[in-house]
Amino acid sequence: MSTERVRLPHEIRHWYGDMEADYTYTLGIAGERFFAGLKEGHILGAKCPRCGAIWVPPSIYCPECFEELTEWVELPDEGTVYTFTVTHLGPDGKPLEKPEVYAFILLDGATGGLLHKLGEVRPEEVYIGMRVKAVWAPPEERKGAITDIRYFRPVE
Amino acid sequence: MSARIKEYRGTYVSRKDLEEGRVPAVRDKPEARYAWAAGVAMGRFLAELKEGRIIGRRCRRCGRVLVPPRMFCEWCFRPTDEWVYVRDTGTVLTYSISHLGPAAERIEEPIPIAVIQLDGASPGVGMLHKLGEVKFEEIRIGMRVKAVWKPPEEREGAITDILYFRPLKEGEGQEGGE
Amino acid sequence: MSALGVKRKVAVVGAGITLFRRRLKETGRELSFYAAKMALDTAGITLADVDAVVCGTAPDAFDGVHMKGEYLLDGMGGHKKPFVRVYVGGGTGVFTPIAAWWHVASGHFDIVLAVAEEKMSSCFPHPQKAFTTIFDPMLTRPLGANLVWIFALEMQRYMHVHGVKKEQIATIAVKNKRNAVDHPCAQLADPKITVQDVLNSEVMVWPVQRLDISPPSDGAAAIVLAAEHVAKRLTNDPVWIEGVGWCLDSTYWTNRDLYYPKYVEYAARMAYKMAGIKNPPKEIDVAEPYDPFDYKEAHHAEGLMLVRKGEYLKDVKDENDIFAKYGRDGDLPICPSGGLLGVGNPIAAAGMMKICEIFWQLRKEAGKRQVKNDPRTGVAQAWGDLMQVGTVVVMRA
Amino acid sequence: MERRVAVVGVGWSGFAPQTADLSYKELMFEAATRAYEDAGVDPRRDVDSFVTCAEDYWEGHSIFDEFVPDQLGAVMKPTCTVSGDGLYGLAMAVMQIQAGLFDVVAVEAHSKASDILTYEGLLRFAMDPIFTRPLGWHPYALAGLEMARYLYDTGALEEHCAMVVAKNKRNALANPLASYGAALTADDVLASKPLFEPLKELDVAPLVDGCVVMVLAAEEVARKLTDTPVWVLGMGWASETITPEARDWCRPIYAELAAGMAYDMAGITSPANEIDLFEIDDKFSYKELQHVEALGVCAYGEAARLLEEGVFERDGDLPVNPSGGCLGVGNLLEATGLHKALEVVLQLRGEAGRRQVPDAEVGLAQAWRGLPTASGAVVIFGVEKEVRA
Repeated sequence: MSTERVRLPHEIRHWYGDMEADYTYTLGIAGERFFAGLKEGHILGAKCPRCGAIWVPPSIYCPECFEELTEWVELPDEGTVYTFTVTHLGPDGKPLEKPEVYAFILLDGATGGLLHKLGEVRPEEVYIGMRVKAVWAPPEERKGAITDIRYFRPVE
Repeated sequence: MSARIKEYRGTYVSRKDLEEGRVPAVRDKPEARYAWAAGVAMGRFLAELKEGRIIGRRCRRCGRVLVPPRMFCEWCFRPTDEWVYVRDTGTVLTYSISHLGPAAERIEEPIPIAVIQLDGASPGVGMLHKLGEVKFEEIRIGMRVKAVWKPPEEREGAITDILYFRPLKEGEGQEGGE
Repeated sequence: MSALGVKRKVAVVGAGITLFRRRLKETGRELSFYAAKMALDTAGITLADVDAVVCGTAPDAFDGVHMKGEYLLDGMGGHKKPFVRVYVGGGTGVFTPIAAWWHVASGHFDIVLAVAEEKMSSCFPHPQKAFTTIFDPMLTRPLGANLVWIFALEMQRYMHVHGVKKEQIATIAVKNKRNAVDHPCAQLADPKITVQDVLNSEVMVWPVQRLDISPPSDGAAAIVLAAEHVAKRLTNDPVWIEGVGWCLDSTYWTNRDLYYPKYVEYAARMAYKMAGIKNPPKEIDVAEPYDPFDYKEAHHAEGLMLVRKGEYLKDVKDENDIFAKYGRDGDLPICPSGGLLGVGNPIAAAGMMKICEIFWQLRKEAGKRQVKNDPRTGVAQAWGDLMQVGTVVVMRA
Repeated sequence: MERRVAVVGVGWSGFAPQTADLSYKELMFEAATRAYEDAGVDPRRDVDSFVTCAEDYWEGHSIFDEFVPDQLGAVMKPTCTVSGDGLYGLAMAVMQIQAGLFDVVAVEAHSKASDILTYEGLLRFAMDPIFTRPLGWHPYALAGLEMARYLYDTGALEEHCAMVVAKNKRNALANPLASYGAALTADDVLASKPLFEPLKELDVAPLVDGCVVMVLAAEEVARKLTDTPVWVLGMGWASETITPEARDWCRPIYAELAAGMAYDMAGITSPANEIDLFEIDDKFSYKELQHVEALGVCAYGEAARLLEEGVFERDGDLPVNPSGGCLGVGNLLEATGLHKALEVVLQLRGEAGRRQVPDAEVGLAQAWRGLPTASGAVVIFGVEKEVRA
């Protein structure tokens, strides 16, 4: 559309740059409580006074009703594999050494659940509906992070 | 209902609270890298800088010479028509003196900067660059300046191939702007 | 503008806001919830009554989340709703209600929630690192530019063309930081600040000094808009959005004369035409022009045609003069909220704060901040991008 | 009665995995020039407002709005950015016209994905920094999870997803704008590398560059500008939370809600009977099946069977993605929806060449914003019968 275009390969020019900066994210009201709970070996959910949903991971509001959530509920660290995937690529798109199983685990009694790895199980043995339980890092190694749960393992 | 609202919410956190871990936080940095295609206009502009020249584009309809060049005229909405070299001398349209670096950190040596209308570009068509070889109190709007280039072998086809603009010396560049 | 003209009236019926602070513990989603919930509560409705949500938030590089609107959406009440984010840089805060307005005025929705948020503290150690990414990567970033550069260049040009003095400009910072003492959310209120304090503050990028600038902040603000028939049911004193305008100038800011924000004038002309305003200084009772820097209040009041070009600070020599002209009991109250200079500058939320302020002023609910001229018509304005965009909303009681 | 709005001009540029010779501005200028020429308008004189659709991190520029007006003819005009898919921009433009503000509005969206060196890094940065990013997962793992649950829930098989890929890549062979057309069988797709099982390499739409510009006009202006206005009959958009744990893993509620809104506006009660062709988001193969059902083309869980029967083929009863879709044309990021709208407009105008769907009078475009979002939009277009000679 312009009167001139670039035709020769050596006339093509790229300019390299980035949008990389350092960030520090406060965990927020719900996050602080949730991760402090993990450090103590508890999975905490937030209960909606209107619809009764128990949200995990928790939030200070019910996304459905927009009620403020102030009631915290401790949930069992057991649940059901709602869905899973056998993952071959790492976060950067490069192949993993060994495939890993990621799952969404519906926690017993909760409206939501946790995304986490499965362990102590071969990928071909995993199925939707499988019962699993959290394997925690030893208390002294916990940091108040999602990795305080190392993975979920089958319970049958 | 400002006057009727009892409580405005938010929990203040000091920088120290954060740095000393009293308020827990997650640290992260994105992987966000790019190789922007410079395209026709900027590709040529950068290539010309490497040669020690500044190039613009002229729109024949409105007659303007645009620096930096673009392949379209934003006033007329049509392709621009021809390449035009402009001179590396010009006039300061506005200036300031930065005591801050790119991350807003304080810097020892303040940097004078200016928007400079290059001779040969249309009136009001300026470009941003640094000033050098000048006392801050001598900088004026309307001051005549000239580019100081990197040595040819150090140029890489970038705006920084011009180190800065310095005041024109007496008798230099008297041909002035168009 | 269309010859058809606008057929459907739209009112603001509720507003909410959080504290503005340099750093807040709440996540952006949580701050959005506080503001949105307060707006709904004051409108006397719940989220179930809301037909659509409009989000306003400025660079993703501040909060540090790509597709930031999607991230914020459930805190803004957007889960399972029509939800959209509009974005015109610093102009976003006043543009968000404009987009919400066309949701209602078009006839598609009756109640729309508009929420604006910014959490600038995530970018640590300082948001300026993220600010540099607003510049052209080939032309400007390599020079080591920080954001203040371009405003310093603009301020210098404004002072040069009109012969305005820094002492005069500093009175604006004084007025707004003193006004902010009465704002319950304010971050940088100072009842005792003087012109001399501003002039003695640290030089950032000459002629800009520390107290000429509004601070980076965390915060959120929200309003509820309703179609006429709904508004009248919800409240006895709706505040009508009677004019909206916006305008974007060229990317190539070094190719323009920076002394006057013509794009603000164009945006104002669009909004005034819609509101039937012919003589802005006579017909407007209270104004909240965008003041991220003190000189910008002057610049924008001129762009809004509240005064003649270059005359905002004419005859203003000291603190008393500026309060006499633009104080809450002055000739034309400007930034009675305390503005960005006093209340804080969580970019999009700061623009929305101005909308909230006009809403409260026109409802006579501004408490200690209430202007004394029995206001009926107010204007809020924001500005952004590379000194490039103006957004204007005219409201009437 | 709302003011009627029509598409009166379309333009495009790029549509290649690499457009290294053009800057994004030059790419936009090219598409805009074509669109204004097609509409017969001068943007400086005739276009009242401009809407562009972009996200900062896709572009590598904060406040990308800064960099859009010049190449669109939008300088000193009402111009704004929508941080969303092009269909959202189109909906905003329609509302601006219906509100009575403007008569003619231009909408732009593009992908300059070839400028991006770290696509995965950007996607990861779109996830919640507190709850989701610390998992350290590739964002597409979420698609693997969703696909697995969808297949479990509906009984559809990986083979069906592979058939979607084969269909769309074959359709793409007849589309000059498609970069990823191929004559492949479903077995070829099944044999491709597993990524996030059951998701495989060929189930994923690869990135592509491209720009689309559309000119919209109010009825009275549209009638003056063109004999072939393509009317916007309905539009809708909706979102679900970014928190994957709180979403429905089986059904794309965002698409169901958006479609419901669009059908209400268009007065459509039986989409399968009233709509002649569908351009549906297929950034992942299973998404096409999921979206077909969400749009009410068939009941939940029925799409796989209809696919087997050939109903969604270009010459089937309900052609889905005759353009080749994202799987055949490429993932255009925020331009996905406008490309789908472009295809529908060309089909309804009878200008789709070898891939023309005969006698198409009503078409639907749908887009999803891609991972990790659950947001999307639907726009329905139609032409008047007598216009199609």
